[in-house]
Amino acid sequence: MQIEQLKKIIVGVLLSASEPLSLERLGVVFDENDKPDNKQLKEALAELCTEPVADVIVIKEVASGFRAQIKIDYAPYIIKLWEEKPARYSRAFLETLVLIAYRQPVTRAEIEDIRGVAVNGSIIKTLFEREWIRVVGHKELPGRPELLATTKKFLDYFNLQSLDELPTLDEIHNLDKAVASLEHELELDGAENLEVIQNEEIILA
Amino acid sequence: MQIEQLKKIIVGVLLSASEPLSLERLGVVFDENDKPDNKQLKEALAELCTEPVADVIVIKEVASGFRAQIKIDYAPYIIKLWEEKPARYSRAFLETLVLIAYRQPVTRAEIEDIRGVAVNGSIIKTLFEREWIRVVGHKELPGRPELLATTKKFLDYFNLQSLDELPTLDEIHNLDKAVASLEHELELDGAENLEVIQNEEIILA
Amino acid sequence: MEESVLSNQAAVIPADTMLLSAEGETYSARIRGEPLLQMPEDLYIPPDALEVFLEAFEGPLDLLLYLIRRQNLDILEIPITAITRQYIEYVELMKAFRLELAAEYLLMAATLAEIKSRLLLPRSKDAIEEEGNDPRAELIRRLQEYEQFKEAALQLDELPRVERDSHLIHAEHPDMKQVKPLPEVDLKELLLALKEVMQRVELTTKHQIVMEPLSIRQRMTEVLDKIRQIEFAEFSTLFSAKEGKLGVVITFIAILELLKQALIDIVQTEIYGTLHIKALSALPEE
Repeated sequence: MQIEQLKKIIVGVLLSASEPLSLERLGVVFDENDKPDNKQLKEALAELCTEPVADVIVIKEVASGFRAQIKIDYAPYIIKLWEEKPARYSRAFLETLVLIAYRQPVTRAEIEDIRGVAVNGSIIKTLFEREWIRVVGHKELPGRPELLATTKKFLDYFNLQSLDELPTLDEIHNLDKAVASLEHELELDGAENLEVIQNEEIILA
Repeated sequence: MQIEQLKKIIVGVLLSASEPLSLERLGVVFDENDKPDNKQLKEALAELCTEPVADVIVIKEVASGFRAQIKIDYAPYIIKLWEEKPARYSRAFLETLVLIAYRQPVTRAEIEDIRGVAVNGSIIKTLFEREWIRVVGHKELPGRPELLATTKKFLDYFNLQSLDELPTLDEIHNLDKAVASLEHELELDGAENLEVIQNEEIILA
Repeated sequence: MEESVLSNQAAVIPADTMLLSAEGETYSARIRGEPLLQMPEDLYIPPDALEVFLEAFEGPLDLLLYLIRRQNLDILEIPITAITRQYIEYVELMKAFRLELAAEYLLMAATLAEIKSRLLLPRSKDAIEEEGNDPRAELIRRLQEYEQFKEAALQLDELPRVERDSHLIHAEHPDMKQVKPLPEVDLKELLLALKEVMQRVELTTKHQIVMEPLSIRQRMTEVLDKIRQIEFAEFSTLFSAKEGKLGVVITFIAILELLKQALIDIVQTEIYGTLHIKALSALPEE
């Protein structure tokens, strides 16, 4: 067998395999009467390891054998493909966050009073993980509940210099017109929202 | 971006993907400032689909998008790598599948009518498990039987882009004509009938 | 019913299947009688093999097609008599071996018998018109339809397919770090959420929730922050002259609000002495 043909077969076989193949396993694919000897096989593999195939595929020898992988140059593109679309936060999440922003320093119980439902622990956890809230003290009440407040990171994320820049509640009340147009915008992907929210509630439950 | 570079990126990305990628998903991998337009992307893909890459990798368009597969020439080698031979499908399986493909949306009863035998439940189950078929509705009949149709995954598996690419059914002979000639025959063959009667009496007696 | 003797099996089952013994050997099977209680002894092929052969058919239509094709007959010219005879012989074999599939085959046998009987009746032209099609027409239609799909199934099997012909690629990715992006929030969404809470609150409670201007809320947090760092803060250090009068007022209101909420205490050790602000709560350690 010509070495060029041999190289093509090796590339095809390596690309199809989901794990590295040893020299022995590579040898298996050939017919008895067409089998390259070990020397030929090694020679073909050595050549393949030196130069990328089609400038895209790199043949590499690793501990358990040979494998085909994609040239590192294409990693930035591949990463984008794998990036998961960011999930969206649930309504409960947003309400909790906005209440902490407007009522800080605030305890969980106070948030619960306003929202009328228990605050989900995992929401608070996520808010801490994003470093959007922090504990600024404890209230002198039984159980000494934590007082929650927003952080600089929270302001940064929303491009705010200070909390003052958030609309006042009156403004929000009178925001109807502005909100109506916002709502319209949001409604466009309302169905999507609903799905995401349901998902999250399962996850966050 | 040069088309040659674009082609290499596409190959790299397709090699990394475990499922066919649509034009839209392929578009995602590029930076905003470096994004080829749809026309360029299509052009590059068209070129890639025409000629194997490095004589080993074939870029193919199937129902759910583009994917990279190994040129069929190397299948005999690859198969040897595996302990198990690729699955063979029974005639019952293929006939059931083909009826769903050509007659969709179709009920199980309709499949049974044509094949003359009950549909094997485990065949339907396997088809669902492989995600080759799905329920697209219910027929307004007692019991509201499920209407079955094939999926994109089915087309992908058989290297098809759409149902149109399935082999055409051999034409049914013009039945009206056939029946007319039979009737004509009947009018003529009173005598023959008699013979037949005698024959039959021997057999069924 | 009387028994029928099926002889010359070789003529019934094609020679290439080699299922039954050579000529001369016969066996009996009951037609329309009780099922055979004993396997015929003169078969030299094990019953399993016969079973496999019969199960190779995908159904009564398939068997009928096989019989027609074996004799190179056009479907349109099925000699109903001959075909029916052969068909029934097969069905008898199935019955003899008690194959599960016999029911559907029996139905076909009955259909064939019915067609035959209708063909036997002398019919006037009027009768033909009245009854409509030749009784064979429906059978032919079904056979042709089935054959179409049988062919299509074979063709489908020939299509290059994944796992057998088209091998998908499992190339290793280059090493890369994967970043999972965090969900994004738009300020609009946040405000809408607040509006909704407020509307809900208005619906469910009578008292209005009054929210202080945000600058005071922010200052409250800042004051808490300061005393958390130094535990005791001198009252005056909480004010910054740079902020002007308004800043001082805001800080002062914030301190009063904190006091009201019992979050801080103001301590004065001597009359006219320095005021100290003390957190009433043990502050979190970080």
